[in-house]
Amino acid sequence: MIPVELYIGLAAVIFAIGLFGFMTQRNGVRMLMCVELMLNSANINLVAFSSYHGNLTGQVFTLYVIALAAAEAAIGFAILMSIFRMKDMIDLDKINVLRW
Amino acid sequence: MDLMLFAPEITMVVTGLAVLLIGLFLPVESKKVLGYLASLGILIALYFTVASLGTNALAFYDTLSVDALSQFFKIVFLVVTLLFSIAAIKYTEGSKNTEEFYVLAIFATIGMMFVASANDLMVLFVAFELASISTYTLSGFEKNNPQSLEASIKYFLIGSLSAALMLFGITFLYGVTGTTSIPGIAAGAAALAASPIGILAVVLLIAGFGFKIALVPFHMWAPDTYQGSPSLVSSLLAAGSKKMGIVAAFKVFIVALIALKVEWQIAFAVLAVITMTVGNAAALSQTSVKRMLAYSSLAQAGYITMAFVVLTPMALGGGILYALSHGFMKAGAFIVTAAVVYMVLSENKDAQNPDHIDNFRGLGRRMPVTALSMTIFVFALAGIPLTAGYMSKFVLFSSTIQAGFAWLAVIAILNSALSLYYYAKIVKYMYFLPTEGTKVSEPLPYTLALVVAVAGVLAIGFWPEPFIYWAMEAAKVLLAGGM
Amino acid sequence: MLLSMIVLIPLIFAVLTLLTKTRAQARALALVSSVAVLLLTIYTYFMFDSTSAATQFEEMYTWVPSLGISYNLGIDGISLPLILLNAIVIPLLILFTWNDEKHAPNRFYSLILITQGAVLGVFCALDFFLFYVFWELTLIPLFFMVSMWGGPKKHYASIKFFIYTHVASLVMLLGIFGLYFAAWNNTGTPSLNIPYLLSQFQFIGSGMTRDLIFLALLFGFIVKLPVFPFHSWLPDAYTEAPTAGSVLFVLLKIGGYGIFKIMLPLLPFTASPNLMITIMGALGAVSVLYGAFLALAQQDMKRMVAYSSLSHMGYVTLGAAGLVSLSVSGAMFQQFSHGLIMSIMFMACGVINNATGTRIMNELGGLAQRMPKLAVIMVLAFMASLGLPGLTGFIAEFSVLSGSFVNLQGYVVIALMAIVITGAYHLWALQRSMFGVYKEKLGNVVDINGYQTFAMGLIAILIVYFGLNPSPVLDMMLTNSEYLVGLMAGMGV
Amino acid sequence: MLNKQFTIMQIITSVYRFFRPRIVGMVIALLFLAIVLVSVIGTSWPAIDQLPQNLDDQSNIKGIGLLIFTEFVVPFELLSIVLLSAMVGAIYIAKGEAGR
Amino acid sequence: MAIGDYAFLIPLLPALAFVLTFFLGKKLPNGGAIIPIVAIATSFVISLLITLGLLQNPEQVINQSVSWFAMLNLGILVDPLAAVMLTMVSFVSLLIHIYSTGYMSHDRAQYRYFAETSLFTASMLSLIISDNILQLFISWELVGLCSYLLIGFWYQKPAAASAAKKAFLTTRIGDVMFLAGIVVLFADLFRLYNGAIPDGIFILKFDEIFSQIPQLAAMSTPVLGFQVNHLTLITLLFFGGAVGKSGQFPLHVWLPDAMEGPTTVSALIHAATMVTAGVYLVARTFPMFIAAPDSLMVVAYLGAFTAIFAATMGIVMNDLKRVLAYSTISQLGYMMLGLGVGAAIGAEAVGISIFHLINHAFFKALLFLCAGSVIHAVGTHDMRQLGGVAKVMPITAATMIIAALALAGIGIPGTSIGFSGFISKDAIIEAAYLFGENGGGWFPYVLSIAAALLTSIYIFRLIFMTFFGKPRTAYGGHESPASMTIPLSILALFALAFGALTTERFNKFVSETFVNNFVHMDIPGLAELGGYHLAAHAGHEPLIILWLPVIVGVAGLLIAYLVYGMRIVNMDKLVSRNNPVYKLLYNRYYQNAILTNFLSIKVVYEGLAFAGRAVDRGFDWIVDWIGNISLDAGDALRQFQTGVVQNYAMIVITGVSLLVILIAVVREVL
Repeated sequence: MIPVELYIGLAAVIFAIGLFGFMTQRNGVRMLMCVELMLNSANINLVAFSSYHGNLTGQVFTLYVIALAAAEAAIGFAILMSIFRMKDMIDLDKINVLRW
Repeated sequence: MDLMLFAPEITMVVTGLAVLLIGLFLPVESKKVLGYLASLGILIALYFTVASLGTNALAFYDTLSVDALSQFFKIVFLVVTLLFSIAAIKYTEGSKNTEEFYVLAIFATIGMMFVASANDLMVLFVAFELASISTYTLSGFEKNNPQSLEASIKYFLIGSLSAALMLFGITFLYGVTGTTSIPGIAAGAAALAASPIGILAVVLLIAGFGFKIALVPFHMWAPDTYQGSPSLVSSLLAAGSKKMGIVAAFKVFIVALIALKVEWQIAFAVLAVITMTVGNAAALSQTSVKRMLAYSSLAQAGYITMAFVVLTPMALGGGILYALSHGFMKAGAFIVTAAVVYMVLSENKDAQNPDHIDNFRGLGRRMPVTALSMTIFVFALAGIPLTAGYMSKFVLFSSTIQAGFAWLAVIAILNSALSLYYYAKIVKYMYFLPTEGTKVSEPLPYTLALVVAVAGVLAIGFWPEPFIYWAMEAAKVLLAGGM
Repeated sequence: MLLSMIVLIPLIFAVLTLLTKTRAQARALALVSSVAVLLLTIYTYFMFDSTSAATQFEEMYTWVPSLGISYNLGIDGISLPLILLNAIVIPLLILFTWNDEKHAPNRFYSLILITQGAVLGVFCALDFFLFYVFWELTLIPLFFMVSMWGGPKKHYASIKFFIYTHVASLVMLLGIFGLYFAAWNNTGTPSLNIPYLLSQFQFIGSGMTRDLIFLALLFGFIVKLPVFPFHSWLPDAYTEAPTAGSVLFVLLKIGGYGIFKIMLPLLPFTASPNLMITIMGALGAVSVLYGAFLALAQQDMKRMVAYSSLSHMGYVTLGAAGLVSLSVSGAMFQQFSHGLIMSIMFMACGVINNATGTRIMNELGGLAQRMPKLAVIMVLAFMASLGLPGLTGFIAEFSVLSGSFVNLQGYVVIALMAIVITGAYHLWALQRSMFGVYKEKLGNVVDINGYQTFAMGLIAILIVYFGLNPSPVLDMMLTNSEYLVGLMAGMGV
Repeated sequence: MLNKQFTIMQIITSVYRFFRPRIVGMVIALLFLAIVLVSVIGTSWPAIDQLPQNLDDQSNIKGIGLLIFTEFVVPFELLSIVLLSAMVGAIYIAKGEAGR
Repeated sequence: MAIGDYAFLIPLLPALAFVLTFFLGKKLPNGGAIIPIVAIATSFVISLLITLGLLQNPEQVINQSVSWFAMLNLGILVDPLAAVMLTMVSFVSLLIHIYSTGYMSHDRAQYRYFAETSLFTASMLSLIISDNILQLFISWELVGLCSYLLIGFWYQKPAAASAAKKAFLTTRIGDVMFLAGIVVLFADLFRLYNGAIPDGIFILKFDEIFSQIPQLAAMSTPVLGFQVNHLTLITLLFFGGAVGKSGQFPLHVWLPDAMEGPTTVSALIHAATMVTAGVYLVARTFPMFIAAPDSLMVVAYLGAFTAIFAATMGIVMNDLKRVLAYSTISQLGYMMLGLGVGAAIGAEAVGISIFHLINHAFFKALLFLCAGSVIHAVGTHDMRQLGGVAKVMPITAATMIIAALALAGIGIPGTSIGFSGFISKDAIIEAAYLFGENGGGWFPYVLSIAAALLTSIYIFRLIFMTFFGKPRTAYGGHESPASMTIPLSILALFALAFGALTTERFNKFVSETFVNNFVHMDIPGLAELGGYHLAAHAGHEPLIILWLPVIVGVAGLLIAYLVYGMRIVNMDKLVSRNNPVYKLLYNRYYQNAILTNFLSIKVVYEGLAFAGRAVDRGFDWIVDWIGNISLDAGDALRQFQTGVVQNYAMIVITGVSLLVILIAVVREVL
């Protein structure tokens, strides 16, 4: 069987990619995608562990996380839409009125 | 299983749905009713919660627990929401979207309440997200105000990131112990303690909770969001959802991960010191009152975090009491800024930065009740005696000394002294600096909310005995499971 | 109930005063309150047994049993004279300001009353919680007082005072916590009762802990006192405060009270009592000299008086460290005497400032010709302040010096050197402001009005009276200091 | 040869151009990845020594369904509120009534 | 002895008079002068009766004490020493008050003058009558206060205000030493009782102190490497106080400046009474001095030095009152010398010294009052503008000449014939000879003879320049009113005859002070403790020794006559700024420059006080710096908050990473 470490490693790499994107992308939508990436890397973890432990808790959790991610995405896109309506762009590094 | 155990939650859900549905059919001018309705519902829920203090039960396949801890924090959340909801009667006056405002706040509160009751990480995570997702929208509620939207998107993005981090951490806990139940994890935590993944999991969870608590360095969103959001939402965030992070952290670390005590104590010690220092130092020269309060709220979070380091019943009791006090004080302070913002905007619709400290000039003359309440809140935050803030600091700091962490107490106390500077600055502006403004009639809902908050602050300050008792009971719940 | 009334009447009347609309109502209410307190205090004084060092008129109600907090009031020979001082001067202060044209008179008098209540509360409190509550409560009205009616640098001065002394209070609070928990750990029951905790101090195991607790408490007290080198807040706060505020500062005798009430009973049980005595004695003696030199260097009369206050306060710590009943009671008496003397001095500075628009001494001159009544009272006050025998200041200084010399020769020599300097700046100030040729550019100044004459004159008479016959207050101080010194003797210190 | 080298240079250059503003993010993401991987490798994970008992019925739908409606019913119910909340919120924010 | 029961009234009556005059005097004629006059007259009568009583029965010392506070008391003690002083002070004071009704009649603030002088009289009487050192000190300070107030009586004059301050401060240096002496004494006595003082024992009472002298003499402490005997320390500190009050070198500088006050004040305070308080203090505590090694030597040497030092300056002064002021300093030096020679003659020293004190009070008060009379009439102090005043003011001139003869000490040795100054000063000089003979050194004797010569010169210089010759400026003038001349005449009578009439009786009477029912001191025994060798009784001096003072006195008279009366020498050459000796003397040895301008202003004020201010700024700066650094740190921290959400994410992730590393590291370390 494939050792669980490989799944976790995969998840970690995906998570790191998500992080990298999150930290470097300017576009709000891309950042949202990166968030999805991170959440899904966690899902990989959950499913892998679920399988290795032989209980289904992780899979249930995964389902919930998917639903939550959807809800989150909906909110995120809504906010981005509002911003876009107001500023005609969604480059988040230019939205920095609030600082210091 | 006794459903009455969840009477508060059920009441809240019913209230939320009722507000949503009734709101659809009401004309704009009579939407005020929703505020009364919501406040009534919250009050009933509060009654149920208080009435159920002292019960101890597990429910729903042991995924929820009702005990002193959960009930105490539910009281905190409900009180804050109550203040919020009373004040919001004025804020939403004439708005078409009153029902959204209320329902989101009520849902957020439901999320917080479930976090307080959670006995399973899955419940905890979902409830956490419920509270977050509801407040993301709330914080961007003034959708034509760029600041509000900016606050919202920052809050949302960092919130999502933190959720991901937290979830990542939870997966490791699940991976090692094979369960998401808090007692189950506690049982299997020995394996965690033995492996480096335990540290990672702890830190990821701290990051996740620390986002809500606004611990440095996971606090970056907080000043921006508190400043940009509508003041009332800031009050909910600072006073309510921050406590959700605290109670979640209490449960996860002290109950589930007591085996990794050393690891998270180190982390919390460092974070507490950094947080209170950064919070106070950065607050010193702020000119936006909301931002100042945000930083002050950081500092307060730092004090509460000391409870994790000290970890004696009294310290935890102090931390829990502090959570309640802070709820009153911070909610009150933000409601004051809401009232000031209202005042400024009603004079000049296009005013920039309505919460600028210059707008507090002469507030003592312009809005005497508001100014007096603010004085009490900031003095309470600074820890002047006979206020809730002092009482909580008294218990918390003194227990820190008792446990031998004198250095921590010294840092906290020096910080507390430092904070007096900016608190005093607000008072100075309100009472000593001249203004051209004239006396303004203070909106009744704000005043009512302020009076309730002041009453709470003074009640804890003057008659802390029952509060201390229940805070201690709550602390015992935590330690009974773990130690 | 007597003490509760003494403490609560000013606080209740403060609220009532705040609600008044006119200056006449405000001052009348304030006067009623302060006179009521005075009458109650006088009654208390005559009911008081000055031959006993025990706590009298004790009141006790539990408050927060889980933390051992109770509402516990009581007085002894250390606190009663200070209560008396406060009760006497406040009504006179209100009379003194009777015709002042200050804005927001309701707040002004309300703040005076709050300060009075808080200070009296500190003197009466027998519970550390209550003690600290009142202790902190003194800060707020004074902060407001300075910021609202202060001089040109009022914001700087008020914030500095507020934060500086607040830090000290917090350090003191740390000490209280230490004491509280050490006793709690030893006996298993929490209590914040002051006498109880003082008696438990000796059972704390670690000498290091005892020393740290002692130093933390001491720091809180000597900053409030204040004593060199923790006095930086004093000149600014005293100088920038309005006259009434300065007088309230002067009546803020809580730092010295803490030293007698709390420090001295703990002193013999510290791990290194001699070190503590050295610290207190040295700080006291240096303060005396340092304050005197600084006062000599001042141009602003009020600032000079402020530094002279620092100099006088040095005697308090020096006398306390002297550990002879005469020196300890002398130090207590110094607090009493200093309160009376400095009240007049600050009132005089206020009058001069109002009349001439300046306090810079070189710009004044010959005021005695235009203000003969003020001149007489001022000369008396200055003489009392420089320690002229027959007035209260001398009794205190002589007792402190001669008593302390038994144990602390070197420090007394330092303090003695200051006496000449003390004389110099007082007389020089008098010469520059009151005597000499009247400077016409000061305009047409008028002498003090009837209320002011009464207020200042009565205090002046008290200075003479207690200077000739100190026994009415000194006897109870002696009783208590003998008791305190007895504690030391028991420990062989 | 020359052409090929040029291409490599081009690639390297374009990679550098891409990453230059992202170097900090890269470093941080890699640091995080390294930490996760080190932690994962240093941990002894549960190893499965046998395959699932019931090879015929690999379906977990039933199990998940059971769990959702028994043990994890509370999160499920909460999720309904989350979705409702997200719906309300997203619609409110995205609705363009006031416009610009 | 019924009259003794009223002794407490002696200081109390003038004190009451002070209160009454101060508050009511403004409304009464003559500034209410009648009140203090009656009060002081009563005090004088009581004092006189008590003195007479004591003369009958020296054992019956009056002593009444009440507890004051702690182990201290207030009380009265009238023994022979106190009795004669009381009588003298109340008498002189009475006369001067009467004289003042005339002298001050034009002053608006008369009531203040009379209030202050009666307060002064009360304090002075209280000083004398004290039965404990603390009360003495209190009165001591109070007389200082009155002196301050009276010198600054014309406070509108900057010079007066300044002189008042200077007088107070200079004497205060001495007072601090006195206070230090009391403090040391108290501490020593306290230790002797081991801190447990029985009820009813008043620790600072004279009999208590005296009874502990042997124990005190046994105590010593190393100070700066020297083993200092406590008794010596205490007595020298006391003497320091006396130096300040009695204008001994180097604290005499205030006395000439004190002449800025009204002349009557100078007569009362700065000639007859207050300045002698120092002498009285040493006399009062004489048993301690004589038991203290070296103390009396210091007293004798300093007294002798002061006598000549002041006399040299007296010669060159042109101001009438300043000459008298220096003369006072010089005579006070004699009195101190008289006490100091107690090292050789024991308790008798008190007798001769106090005798001189009393005589000096009479003739010096007389000199001042005469000078006042002249000033009052002609309106100037400067002798260079006067001359021939005797013609317009015969009574004043006559009385003043009597006083001058008394001061110069003219008389016939070996008999009781002579002016009062002769009788007492001669005795002191003789004692100084004995002092030298008994190993005390000849220095005091030589100086005292030289000073006698100078005394004679400067006083007759004054007489000749003022009263004889031709008027040098046109001054109006007239004889003073009776209220002034009558006191002059009475004082002149005393200056003429008091010494001669009482000499034998007086010395014996006063010397008995230390042997009676109050204290019974064994003076020779104490002298052993102090290491002094008492001489056998006086009277065996060579004839030349007896005659020498008179010879130099007459010589002085002749020189003054030749120089200033006959003008046979042109003084203009000598009296010029080019003559270094004259310059030195005229500038009073530059003491003003050294002590006031340099020491007080430059060193203490500009140096130390301003240095202190700089230090204080430093403390302030530290406090402010802590505040500013916090604000700056806050500002710096705020820079992290860039407002860009991606950066926030970076910080979060960095925080997570670092926290993991930190925990791992710390856990390894622990």
